[in-house]
Amino acid sequence: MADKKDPIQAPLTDTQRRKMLMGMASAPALMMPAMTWANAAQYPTAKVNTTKLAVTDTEVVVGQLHSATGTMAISETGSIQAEQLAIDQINAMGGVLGRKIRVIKEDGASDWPTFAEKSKKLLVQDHVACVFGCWTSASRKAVLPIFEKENGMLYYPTFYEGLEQSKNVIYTGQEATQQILFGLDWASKEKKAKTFFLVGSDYIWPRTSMKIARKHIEGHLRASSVVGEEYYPLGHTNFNSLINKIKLKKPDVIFAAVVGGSNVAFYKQLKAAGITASKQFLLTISVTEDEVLGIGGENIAGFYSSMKYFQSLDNPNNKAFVEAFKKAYGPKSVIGDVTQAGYLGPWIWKATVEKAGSFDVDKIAAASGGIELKTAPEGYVKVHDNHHLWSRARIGMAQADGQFKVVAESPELIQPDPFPKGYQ
Amino acid sequence: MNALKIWIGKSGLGSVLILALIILVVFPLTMDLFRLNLVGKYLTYGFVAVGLVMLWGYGGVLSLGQGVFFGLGGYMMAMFMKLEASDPVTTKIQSTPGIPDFMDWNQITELPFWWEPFRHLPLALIAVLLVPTLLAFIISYAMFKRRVGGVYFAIITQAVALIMTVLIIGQQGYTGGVNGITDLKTMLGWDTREDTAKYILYFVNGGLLIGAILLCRWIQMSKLGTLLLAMRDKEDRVRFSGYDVSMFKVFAFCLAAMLSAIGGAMFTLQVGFMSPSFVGIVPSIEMVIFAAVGGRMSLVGAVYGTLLVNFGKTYFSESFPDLWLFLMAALFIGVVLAFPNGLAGLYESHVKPLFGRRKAKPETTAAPGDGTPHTSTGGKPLSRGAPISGDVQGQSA
Amino acid sequence: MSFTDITNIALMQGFAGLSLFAVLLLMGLGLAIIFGQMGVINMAHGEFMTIGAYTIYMFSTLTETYLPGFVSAYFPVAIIAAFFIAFVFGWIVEWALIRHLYKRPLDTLLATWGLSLAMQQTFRSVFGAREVSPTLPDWLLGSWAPAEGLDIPINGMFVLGLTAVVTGGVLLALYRSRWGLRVRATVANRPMANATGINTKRTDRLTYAIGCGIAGVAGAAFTTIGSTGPTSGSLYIVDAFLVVTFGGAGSLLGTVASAFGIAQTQSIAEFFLTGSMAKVLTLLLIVTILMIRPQGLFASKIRR
Amino acid sequence: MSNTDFVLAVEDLTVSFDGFKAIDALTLYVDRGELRVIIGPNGAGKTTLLDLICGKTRASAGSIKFKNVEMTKLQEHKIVRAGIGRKFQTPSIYENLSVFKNLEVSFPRGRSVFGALGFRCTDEVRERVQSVADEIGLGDALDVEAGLLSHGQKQWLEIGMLLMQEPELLMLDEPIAGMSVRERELTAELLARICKGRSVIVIEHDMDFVKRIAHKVTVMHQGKILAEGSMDKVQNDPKVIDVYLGH
Repeated sequence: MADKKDPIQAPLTDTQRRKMLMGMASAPALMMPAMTWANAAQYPTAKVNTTKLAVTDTEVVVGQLHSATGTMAISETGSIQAEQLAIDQINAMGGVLGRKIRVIKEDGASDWPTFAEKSKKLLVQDHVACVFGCWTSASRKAVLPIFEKENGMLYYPTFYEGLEQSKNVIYTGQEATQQILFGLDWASKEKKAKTFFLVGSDYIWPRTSMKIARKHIEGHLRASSVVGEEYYPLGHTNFNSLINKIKLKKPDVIFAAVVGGSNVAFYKQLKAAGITASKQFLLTISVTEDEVLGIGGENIAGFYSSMKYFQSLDNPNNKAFVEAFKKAYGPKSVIGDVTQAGYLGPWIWKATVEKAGSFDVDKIAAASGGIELKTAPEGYVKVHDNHHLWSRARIGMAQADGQFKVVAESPELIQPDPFPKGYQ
Repeated sequence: MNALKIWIGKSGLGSVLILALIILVVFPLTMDLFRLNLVGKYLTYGFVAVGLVMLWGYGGVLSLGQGVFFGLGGYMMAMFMKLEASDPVTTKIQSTPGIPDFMDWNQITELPFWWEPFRHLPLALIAVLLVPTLLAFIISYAMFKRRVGGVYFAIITQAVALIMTVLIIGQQGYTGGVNGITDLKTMLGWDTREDTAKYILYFVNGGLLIGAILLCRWIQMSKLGTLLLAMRDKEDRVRFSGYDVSMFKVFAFCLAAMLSAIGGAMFTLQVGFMSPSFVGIVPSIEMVIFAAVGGRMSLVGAVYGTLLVNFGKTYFSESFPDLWLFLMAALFIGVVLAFPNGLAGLYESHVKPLFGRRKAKPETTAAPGDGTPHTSTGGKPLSRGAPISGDVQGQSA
Repeated sequence: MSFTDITNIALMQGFAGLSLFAVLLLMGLGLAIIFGQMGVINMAHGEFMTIGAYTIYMFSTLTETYLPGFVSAYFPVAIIAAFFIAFVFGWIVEWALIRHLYKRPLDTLLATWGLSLAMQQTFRSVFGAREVSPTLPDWLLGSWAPAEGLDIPINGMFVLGLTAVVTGGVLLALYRSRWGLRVRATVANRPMANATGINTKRTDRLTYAIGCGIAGVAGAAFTTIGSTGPTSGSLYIVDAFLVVTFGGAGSLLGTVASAFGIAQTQSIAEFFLTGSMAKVLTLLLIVTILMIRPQGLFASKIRR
Repeated sequence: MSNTDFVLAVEDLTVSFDGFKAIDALTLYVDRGELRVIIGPNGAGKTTLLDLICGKTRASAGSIKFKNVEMTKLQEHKIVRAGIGRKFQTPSIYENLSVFKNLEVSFPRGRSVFGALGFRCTDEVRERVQSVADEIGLGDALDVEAGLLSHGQKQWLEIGMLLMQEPELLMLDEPIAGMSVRERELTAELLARICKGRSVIVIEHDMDFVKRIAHKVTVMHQGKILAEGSMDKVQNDPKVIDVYLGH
């Protein structure tokens, strides 16, 4: 299984592959300076694995479950690459508790029942120690009962709607309040925005996000109001009517959570309708560097995005990460917020396993709270007892070259609050 | 005893018996629970495929919206189980305890009235059977009375599937939206996620499927079956023999819908969630492919086809992750181009002659074609027109 | 909210309806030719559109790399190229696949569905799983603002113009060219057309290829308003089928009328309702009308 | 028009296809027990007339009364059940079914969906099938697959299928097309037998055959009736000679 060609790496030539390994070789020193070289003998398999996981004296098997095909492959490719990079780097450093990580990749094919089937296969048949995977809320919802029933561990990389907390999931992306509130405050304070027009694709994440946004705008921002709230079916490609509605309302801010193929159509048509950054302030919570690839930098330049990570972040961790990523996947590859969150997953898992001294899911779940990662590309992160991450919020302004310029950053780490009081 | 033997031979029950043995004995003995559960899931699609044999193979009407009925059946079951899973104690964290979590997320504070009947299992089960059938009746009555058929019907059913998906996704406060209805646990307190429950559900599912095949077999052997076949080839003749052709098609469509709904309900029970991704166009077309691969004229073949395609999908996607779509594509195109009668057709034209023909005594009531070689030999368009292939074949072995 | 504002919005909304009309018509046109004239259900229509979109992407990349001075000029060339690439591909597909299935129209649906799966995976293997964004010439971006507060999208006007040209071309070809004559003769009576010396096989192949070519043009044009990715085509296929069915197969005029009707309904409904409800309303309306008039809007009455 | 004694009364019947009037204000009466032959050049509207009577095509105007009941608004199967049987121009039988099945399916019972489900082939049905099969000369061929019959036998089988329904009005569109001389004779005898107790409308081109069977002949031309009467009378009608027989 491990020697199976992974679809993402397939196009790599041998030279590229070698370069990639070189990139990894430089990682250990950077990533884990205080790392003690674990060796398997210190941690006998019988001790670190009491629940019949696929862990041997030399190897630990983990699963990776994303959509390599179907409509979601567009988004999930970055996560697949980042998780693989992290795992390769960890292996290059000697693995986890002296054991190399072997990955079993499964394709969720953008289909939630397939996600459920494959997750069950990974847990029940392959007995993987943990799974890195899922992207959409729907896929996570489909696999969650299975992870809880079979007692597996899922590292979920996407910023999401919250309202969920599970012993069996570590959420390495932001829950909704972490992503939304700072951006709205910033818009209100710095941009003097009073009227907000909320636009989203029609599913749980945008709807919950907009609900939180509306409560915050109406309840916490001074003299502000929501002048429009619109949802469009996933895959919708015609936004001219919506744009006219926006023009009718003349909001100070368009607050957008449009996703997938709709995203591209939305920004191209905004630009064509004369709504550009020079005339209109737009803040989105659904556009990362990955999406800009499809939208085209020229179509979104000047608009703002609220994320916790941008590729352009200026810190040593990130520089090393970007360098390694580009070495592995080509100089033109880009890294978005979710890609970085995906990269965190294996590292957090490794740190947790080492802290717990065991691969057992129960012990990992218990040990996760308080795990710190000083080497994260986004900066310092810490796992909260509720299995979400403390993280900063940042506002980036889109540039024509497809990158974001960070214009604001929350001064403190924001505490994750998946069930925010007063926002439900 | 001899009479029984003849009857079994005549009605093609031998092949049903073999299938029943495979499903109810061979699979459970040879597979671990995980694989068996997968088979159970695939067999729920088998209901759809069997329905399509009746509708498409026999009735000559192709529907690209069977997912609608599969989904509806599944949703009805899921609604019942979701309500049971949403008792006020387990949902006390919500702002309105006692309603399904997704309603709470969508600021709904009261259970919609049309959810109320789903608190009761008998009502839910009746709804599983009747609601999809009723919808099928309305759609098909309007269409067939106006003689919409063939390609048009197929495309209109596609539109229905699309509308249903958009409705379910758009009304997420009431339906769970894109996520579907998830995290289903119990039925009347019985934990459907337990291993024993999985075994029981598998056998119930398998038994129901065999029952469905027998029912369809019985219909095929009745005058109604003869008429369906007759209609497919000489619709006008049937009409001018005094039959209301449209009602026969409506019946076939409703039958297929009801079978699909049973499959959907069994899916929900075995898999533990229902999602709009079953309602749309893609799964509906895939289900047609199951029937096509198995042989559109063969009830048993349809089940084998379903199993084959799904095993293929699972195996290919695990073993050749970057090639599996090509392999599936090749399977579809290959079946259509080279084996229009699917597995059953292959069996009829290639395997069966090897055994020689044991010609039974001709009986006037028997299905036609008594022992004459079939026309189902590969890509000839003619073979599709010929209604006789697969297990319709009465007397030859 | 002044009177001018309302007039402007009304004008822009009117144009939104028109531009959706153009989009629907352009995506339906190729399908209408294939489905209406040949009875073949081409489920891979969306993927032929994607071919067009990727053609634009390739041209834009090549132009940027080798002829940076011509970035503003490559687009029309690329659209013509999109037609021919999709045309050639359609020609091959007809030869390899479709021609074996003329007597089994429902089977073409299954076969082309398989084809669309394979094509999507091919795009993914060749161009990557992520979406791409071709660099569009500046003259195609932005809006034309004849008055303050009135913005008419240039890409919308471009698609509208292109649709007019393509539709006109198809109508002209169908009713004024030898190919059109052959196609119409073949549709009317295949054996007879054969007997009069028309090579119906060749006509079919040409028709299918032209239909695919137009899909390529549509896909190319839609890079100005939508996304370019392996699965982009699947966003359009259902709408395209609805347009053609609703219009009545075999009638190009019907396709035009139905695209117009659907576009106006949807565009107006979207303005006054929420996006999802507008979609449901439009679809329900289509299905209801189809139930009353199953042969579509335009279909001639014949002795059955 | 008031009620009549005619079994079939067609009055002012008109149908147009995209402006072309295939049947133009046609009026026609058929008596009980009568064997009427309709002749006329190609495109005269003969088949369309039958289509209209049996409901296959809908009239634009006019009325068709069968036993004084209006038929123009009825659905096809209702018209059949009222007692009108129709044979098509090319033999329309179920090629893959046996002769027995072909006849059995035409037996007028179990015509509803659930009736068909519950239909049992009783001795009564068997007897009836046997007697009709004897009548059409296929009594020994019950187990033969219908597709294997000769062209003439197929024509007879279709007539037999109609007889199973015991219609009061039988409409036959070119029943002897493709038959040998011997078969024609047998068919003529068959027609003579079956028009006992029922009315028959036949469309035919073969004048010798028409002469032999017809009680009365109707000549159609361009959707209208040109002449009507006995064969002799019609044959000598100068209008008829002009458009049809003379050429």
